[in-house]
Amino acid sequence: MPDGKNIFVVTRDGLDIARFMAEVSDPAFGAVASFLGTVRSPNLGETVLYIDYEGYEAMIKTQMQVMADELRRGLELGHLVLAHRLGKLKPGEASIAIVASSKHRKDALLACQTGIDRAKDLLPVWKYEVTEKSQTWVKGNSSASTPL
Amino acid sequence: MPDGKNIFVVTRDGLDIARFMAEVSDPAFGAVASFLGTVRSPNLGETVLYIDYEGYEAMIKTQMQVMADELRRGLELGHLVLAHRLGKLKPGEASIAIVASSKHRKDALLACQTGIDRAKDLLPVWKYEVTEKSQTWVKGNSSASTPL
Amino acid sequence: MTVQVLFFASLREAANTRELQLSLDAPLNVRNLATRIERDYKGLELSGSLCAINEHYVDPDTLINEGDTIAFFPPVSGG
Amino acid sequence: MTVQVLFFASLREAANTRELQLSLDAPLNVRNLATRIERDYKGLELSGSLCAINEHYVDPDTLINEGDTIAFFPPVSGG
Repeated sequence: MPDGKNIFVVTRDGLDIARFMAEVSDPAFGAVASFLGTVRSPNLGETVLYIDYEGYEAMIKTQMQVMADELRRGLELGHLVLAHRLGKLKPGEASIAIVASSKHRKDALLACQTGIDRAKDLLPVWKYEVTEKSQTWVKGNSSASTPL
Repeated sequence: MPDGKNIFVVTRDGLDIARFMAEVSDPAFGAVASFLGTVRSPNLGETVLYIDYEGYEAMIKTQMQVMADELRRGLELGHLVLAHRLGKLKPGEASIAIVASSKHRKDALLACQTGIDRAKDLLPVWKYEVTEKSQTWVKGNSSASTPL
Repeated sequence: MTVQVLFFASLREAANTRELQLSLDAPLNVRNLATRIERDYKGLELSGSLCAINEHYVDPDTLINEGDTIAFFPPVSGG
Repeated sequence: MTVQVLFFASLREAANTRELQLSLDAPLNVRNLATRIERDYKGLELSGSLCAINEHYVDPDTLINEGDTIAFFPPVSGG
């Protein structure tokens, strides 16, 4: 069985989910699971015009490595893609993608489930949401470290 | 919020996962999850040449409706694609796809997880596996009804 | 009554056909039908098989009705 | 010692800069540094913020070393 590879993507371009699935596909691993987070509108009853994602790019990649190491400790994974898009995204556009392959279906699915929870904890990204009525930094929530 | 739609696919052609993800994507639902099962090789130590999937096509669609109704009873889903390919598939090709959107990430992910388990129980499909050394009907396992 | 019987996978191979039309005397359940088929088609062993009537899974005690489509097949192995 | 300090999101807006170079007297921990920044940059409130040193999350008691890159930011809201 080939060694599993990690692919980390931080980009201002559209996330190409078909390419990510091709990257993790491998006859040695019979299961491929993916999770995509997309900009939702309406949100809390308001029509969203766009969300501007700000990120600390170097640290996003460092924390993606932390996430991948964590996921691989608990799960028997094949290949893994962790991707986050930054910049202005319109409703329906994908901001985050987690794509994993594994020999057994449980592992790839759990990588997506655990992965999205950890991404929301660990990746240094902040949403500035612009709706028809308001523009605000979305209140975050993270248990990554003790706040000041 | 729009009503969720179900799309059931039984085909001898390649499963177009990018199209399925586009079908379930909707600004009203911020999460999209997918599961793909692909032909694995080697399997149990033997190089697989192909798997020929036989199906009872009308019943597959009927049972996909049963699955979709079950999933929607337990989960708050947006759109749902259930797809199974039949015929001869080579290693790495996708035989089954489950793609779901939801407002909250948990629901789409659980639809994939529960969905693949139920698909393996309910969909009337049989694998004839041809390896370098042997050709056999893969032994199935289902709790769909009491056997004779 | 007349019913349609379908076989799949290894049962299709053993029956050497995918489909039969049978005339039966009611009342009859799935188990009775299986016994009759095994008597008429030597080498076709239905023990351990699953059964569906009109595309829904049924247990062996289920009664058969005029016009039903009854499928016998091995435990499924799809996905 | 010299360190680089980064701000993101609402803290970047409040600091009116993304980046500072600071000369500090060691030993100093993250909490001490935050207090000093709040004293020098009126209107920049770091209470409730998270801190990372060299791209790894740290708690407020963590000591700062020469050459560190220290980032302050609000709880993350990505995904």
